[in-house]
Amino acid sequence: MARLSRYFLQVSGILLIILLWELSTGVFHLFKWIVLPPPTDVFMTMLSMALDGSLFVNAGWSLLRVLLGFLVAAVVAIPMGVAMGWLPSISLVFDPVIEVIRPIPPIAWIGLALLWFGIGLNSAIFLVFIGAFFPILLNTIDGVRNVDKRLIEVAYTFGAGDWNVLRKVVLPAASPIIYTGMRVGMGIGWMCVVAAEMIAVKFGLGNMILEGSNLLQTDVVMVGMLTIGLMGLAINYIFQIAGNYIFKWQQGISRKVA
Amino acid sequence: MARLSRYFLQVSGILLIILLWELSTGVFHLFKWIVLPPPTDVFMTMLSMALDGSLFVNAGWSLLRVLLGFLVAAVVAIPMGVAMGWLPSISLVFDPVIEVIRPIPPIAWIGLALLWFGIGLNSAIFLVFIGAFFPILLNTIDGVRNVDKRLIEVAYTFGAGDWNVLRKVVLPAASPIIYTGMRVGMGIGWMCVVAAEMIAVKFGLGNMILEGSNLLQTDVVMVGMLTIGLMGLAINYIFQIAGNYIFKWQQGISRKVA
Amino acid sequence: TSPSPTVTPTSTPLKVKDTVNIGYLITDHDSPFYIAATKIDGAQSYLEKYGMNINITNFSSGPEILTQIAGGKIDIGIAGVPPVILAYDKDPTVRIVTSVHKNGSGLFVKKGSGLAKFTDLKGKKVGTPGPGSIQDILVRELCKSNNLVYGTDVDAVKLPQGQWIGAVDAGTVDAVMGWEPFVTMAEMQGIGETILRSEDILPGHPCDSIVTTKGMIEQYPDSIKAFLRAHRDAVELIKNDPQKAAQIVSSKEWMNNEPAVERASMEHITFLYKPDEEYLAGFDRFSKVLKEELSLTKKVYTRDEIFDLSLVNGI
Amino acid sequence: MSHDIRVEHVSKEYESNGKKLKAVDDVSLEIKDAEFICIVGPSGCGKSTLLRMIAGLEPVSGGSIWMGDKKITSTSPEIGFVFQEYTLFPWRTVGKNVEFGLELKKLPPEERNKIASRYIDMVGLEKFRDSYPHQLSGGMRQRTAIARTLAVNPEILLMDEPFGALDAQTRNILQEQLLDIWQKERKKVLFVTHNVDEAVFLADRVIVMTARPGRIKEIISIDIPRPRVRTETEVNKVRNVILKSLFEEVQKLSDH
Amino acid sequence: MSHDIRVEHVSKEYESNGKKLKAVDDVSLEIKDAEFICIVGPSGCGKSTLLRMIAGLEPVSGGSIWMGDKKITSTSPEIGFVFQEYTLFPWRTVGKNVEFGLELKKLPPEERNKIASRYIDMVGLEKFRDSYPHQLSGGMRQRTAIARTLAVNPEILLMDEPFGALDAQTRNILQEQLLDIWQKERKKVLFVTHNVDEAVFLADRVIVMTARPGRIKEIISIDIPRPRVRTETEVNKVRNVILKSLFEEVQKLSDH
Ligand SMILES: Nc1ncnc2c1ncn2[C@@H]1O[C@H](COP(=O)(O)OP(=O)(O)OP(=O)(O)O)[C@@H](O)[C@H]1O
Ligand SMILES: Nc1ncnc2c1ncn2[C@@H]1O[C@H](COP(=O)(O)OP(=O)(O)OP(=O)(O)O)[C@@H](O)[C@H]1O
Ligand SMILES: [Mg+2]
Ligand SMILES: [Mg+2]
Repeated sequence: MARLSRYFLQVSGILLIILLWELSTGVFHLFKWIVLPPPTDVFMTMLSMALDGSLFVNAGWSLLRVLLGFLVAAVVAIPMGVAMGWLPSISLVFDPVIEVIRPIPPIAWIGLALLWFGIGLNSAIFLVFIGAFFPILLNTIDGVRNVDKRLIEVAYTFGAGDWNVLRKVVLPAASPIIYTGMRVGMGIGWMCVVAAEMIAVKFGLGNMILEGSNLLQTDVVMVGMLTIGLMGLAINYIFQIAGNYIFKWQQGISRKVA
Repeated sequence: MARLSRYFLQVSGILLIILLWELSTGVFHLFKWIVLPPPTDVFMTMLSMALDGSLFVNAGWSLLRVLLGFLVAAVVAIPMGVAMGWLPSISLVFDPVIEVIRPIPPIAWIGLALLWFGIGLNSAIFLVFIGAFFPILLNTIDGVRNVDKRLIEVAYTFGAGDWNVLRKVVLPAASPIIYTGMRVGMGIGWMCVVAAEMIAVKFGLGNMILEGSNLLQTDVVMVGMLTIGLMGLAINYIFQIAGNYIFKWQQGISRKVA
Repeated sequence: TSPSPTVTPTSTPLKVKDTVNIGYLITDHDSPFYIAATKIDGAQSYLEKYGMNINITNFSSGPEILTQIAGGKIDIGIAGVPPVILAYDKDPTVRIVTSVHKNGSGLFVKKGSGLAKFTDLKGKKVGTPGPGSIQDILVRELCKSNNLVYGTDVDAVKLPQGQWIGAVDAGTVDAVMGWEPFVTMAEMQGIGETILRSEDILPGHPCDSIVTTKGMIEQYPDSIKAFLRAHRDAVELIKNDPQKAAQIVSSKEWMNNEPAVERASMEHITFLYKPDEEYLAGFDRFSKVLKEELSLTKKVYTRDEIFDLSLVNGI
Repeated sequence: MSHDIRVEHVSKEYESNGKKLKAVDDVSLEIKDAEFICIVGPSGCGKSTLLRMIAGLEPVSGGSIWMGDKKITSTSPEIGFVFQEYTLFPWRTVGKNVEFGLELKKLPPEERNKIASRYIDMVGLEKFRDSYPHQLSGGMRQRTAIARTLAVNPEILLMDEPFGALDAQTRNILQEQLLDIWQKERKKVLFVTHNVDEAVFLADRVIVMTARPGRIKEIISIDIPRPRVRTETEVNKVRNVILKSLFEEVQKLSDH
Repeated sequence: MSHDIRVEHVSKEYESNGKKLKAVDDVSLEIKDAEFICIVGPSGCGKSTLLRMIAGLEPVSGGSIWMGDKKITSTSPEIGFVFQEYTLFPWRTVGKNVEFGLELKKLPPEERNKIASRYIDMVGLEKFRDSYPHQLSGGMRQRTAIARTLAVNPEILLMDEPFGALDAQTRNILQEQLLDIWQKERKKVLFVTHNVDEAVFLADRVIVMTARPGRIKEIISIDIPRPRVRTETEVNKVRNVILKSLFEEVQKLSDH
């Protein structure tokens, strides 16, 4: 019984919103279709786009772009972050540069990205890269800097050299924080891919939203938004599950699952 | 001496980049002006835009929009977050709704924002709101849920009622985490205002970038980006300084300044 | 991708680019390109017929296309004349190789709003694609001829094309000066009412052109020629079989709307595969406006500087 | 005024994951005015649970607890609690922490100030009144917590291993200060500790509890006059009695 | 094999915020094979600093430290260190933690496995070999840390309050187990503690240090045969001697 009412509460919020939405559009026509189409229309459009495969093609392209950009970001940011966290002088050189570039929103890079990387995959990847890079970098620096000094000392007492300390202590100890940075970076990358796809790119969910909006198909716009939301949710969930598995030695994280 | 070399390292990164930039553009002309104008041109443009005041007008508009959107987000998100963190049943109802809406990037809302709020201030505010809302909400929930249970018990042993526990224990204890959420939210809001201003808004740094880009004035685009970066930096810095002052009772934060 | 035999036989090797990158906009101003790139009735497209292998990308504004042309990422683009002048100002390698059309814009208000002539818009908001666009210049011209002050009496607001109809409908702007087919669409959806067409404002004003760079012309003249030939054939088809043309343009691949809308919309667009004197005179006028009224360029550019009609004259 | 605390046949059962666990079983106990009672017992035997029930933080499963002729069913400022861990409000200075309970009683600021001063002086923290908890040592924090509890003038002080996290020297000093304060204020004290030396040094009576489920195994009265000297033979004798009793219980645990 | 540890006139000065602080002053000391030495002293007197210098974690400011005829200048697996806090690598299981030092010695996996097994058995954690540190109790963690250090077969074991964070019962059990292991392995042990009972229970010699700057105040030899009974009169006698000596030093601190 308590269980049932729990489930009921959990869906009630979503149901209520859908109901209000349907009432205000499909039933009472408070909004023009172009401003807010009824949920039934949106779901039908979603279904038909799923059936003819176009939804999956677009989602697939977005996913590909985000993964590539994310990969490049991780491959550049993690070694750089380790170096900056471990060696203060490197950090001194790069910190000011990073401090100035970091607050520039990825969206503001779109213009230059197009100029520098051209249209298509490369500039989308660059934008995802810009978005994902800083969270990964900063968390890596943070993780490396805040490794428990005592663990490092322990390794030294066993006669470990710097390289072994880095490899066997600093990296594993920092890994959960680096991973968190990657998760955040992935979220921002997902945001950037949408922005990138709104400009000069074929396929992709962002492009789908843009075209829907250019052609006044508000239902397509909402299907695009919903798909982006659900995929973002799924990606985050996968990261979480994987993180709980990889870092099962960490009490903190594994507790959060329960 | 050590001090001097420290300063030297700190500026060397930035100087190096500017030097490379100038060499590749102004001196060796490796890039077309339209792709990458030399830094001297960018600085001259910045100077002239500062002198004729247009830079400040644009920056002022962006700031106003971001502050208003941020304020609305904080005013809605904090009470909602406290309620959701404190009362599990409210949380059960809203959690699924939030989980679906949250991963939709603020940029994807632009189309609907324009339809719903029209051009101008309101839609920019809405976009900033969407961007700033979730970090504040989630941190508030988190902060309230993770208040040290023992502190709450202490208050009860002094005969405090629920209202006093909330007011005198839960809120102050959660405040640093809420504040962090506000800081993150401000950062994202700043990102969103740029996106909003790129569409259907007069004045503002985002608009400046877009118009620069429409008129093929790459120097103006870069001035816009630079200004956004510097202002973002300044806002974050102000938040940090203020936070260190407000939460000086917190060992963790005040340590980070040093 | 060997050149097709229909191309003039010659002993010197053809100067053709393997894949030509094309940038375009979502508007039926680009109809000739849509038609040239479509396999009509399952046959080869015109572009294929002339041996072109293309890679196409749609943009949301002319300046974006010009930026990419200057940056070398787009080889041939279709864009309005004013952005080309602005681009030439920064990068004098861009060239117009021929015209696409004249006219094709219009001013519409919400149906039943009671706004009937331009002077009714005093104190109102008008949406345009942004400063420096043809539509923006049209609004300026209207202000001048009606003794209104642009910006004060009439507030011009930048608005992306996807928002035009919705914004008029929702009342966020009172009118939109936009390009086709959105003017016609607004009308046919029962939302908008057209009060002025661009041919009534600046009769025969030039609009889109085909743009490339000096380098492209020198390196791959045969690719450009092939594109121009296909362009010419497409313009002919629009003239000879407007019904068929409207059908192609409204297909899912391009405008994705009703053929009837396109049929009506394209009536207001004068396509021409080679610029006439009216078009060129219009260019001179825009060039003057951009320098003297808007101060957006360093000087008034002449047609000889920006146009290179040698190729279109040679097909 | 008969405000004696009476614990009558109290028991406590927890349920976790469907399994029932008896934490406290049929404990009866009386604490008279100005009495200092220590509880020792093996880890997990229910000492904290018993204290929490007396404080009204946890409902009893059986039996009842009385203060005078009032049954205890919820927390109240009459019953002060000092926890093992540092439980100061980190955002409040020492002074504001001590005033916490007084604010809840809605005393006017001047009066709060006056009362707080008295107890801050008593625990010797005058100079640290405006310091935040993170600026204090562990011992100073526990002294503040004690002052905060005393400030509301409770009938009884429940202390759950209050010095458990301190080092030996600080611990000794605080034990002496606590006795000092207790002699001035004549409060009832119920004090849980793991440390037999501490119990012998402090208590009028030491209650030894059995391994779980916690029952009272033995009550040992200590009549040695205070101040007691830790190394004295008589003190050592009592200490050994308690240690032996406790050892039996710990043995039981490892036999399981 | 003369691998005795000799500490010769060692001193240590720290500089923080421009002020110099003498932490250790002219300490000389010799530790012979299979000797168990405890150090007690007031908080902040430099006990940890001394141990860290012997371990090579901290350079000396004056004097020198020798192992046999080799001067100690940096850390090495010859000198094992067990810290007070839990310093297991949380991402390694018990088994992998114990193998840590062996990996650094580049032993092949089978051999690592064999050696680790031996020490894991010795500290009685066979059943927990695949557990992660967060799944262990405090006592089990410290046993793992000891096994990890013993596995590399060091000449000497430096232990800085290894049982300080444990509760009294667990502490007693670990003390007995440590003595067991020590008797099997015949290592030199230098053991810092705050707890005089612990020192008396464990040590061949107890070194009492003065308040800062730490000097050696007194060295007390304990000839009581093991296993010692904590409540025995003779044990208590030694305990009282040390307590008194220590008390004088703590007094000095509070006089400051
Ligand atoms: N909230 C709870 N839910 C379930 N079991 C509990 C709860 N609180 C305590 N217990 C169990 O009740 C028993 C008694 O716990 P309690 O904390 O009172 O022991 P204790 O004597 O204070 O131990 P220690 O000396 O370690 O502090 C323990 O077995 C404990 O696991
Ligand atoms: N890295 C350091 N920099 C400056 N001063 C230090 C440093 N490490 C220790 N000290 C100081 O040296 C003195 C001795 O410290 P040490 O930790 O050796 O004392 P201890 O005897 O181990 O104390 P405890 O019993 O509290 O562990 C203290 O006053 C301490 O503040
Ligand atoms: Mg307890
Ligand atoms: Mg120490």
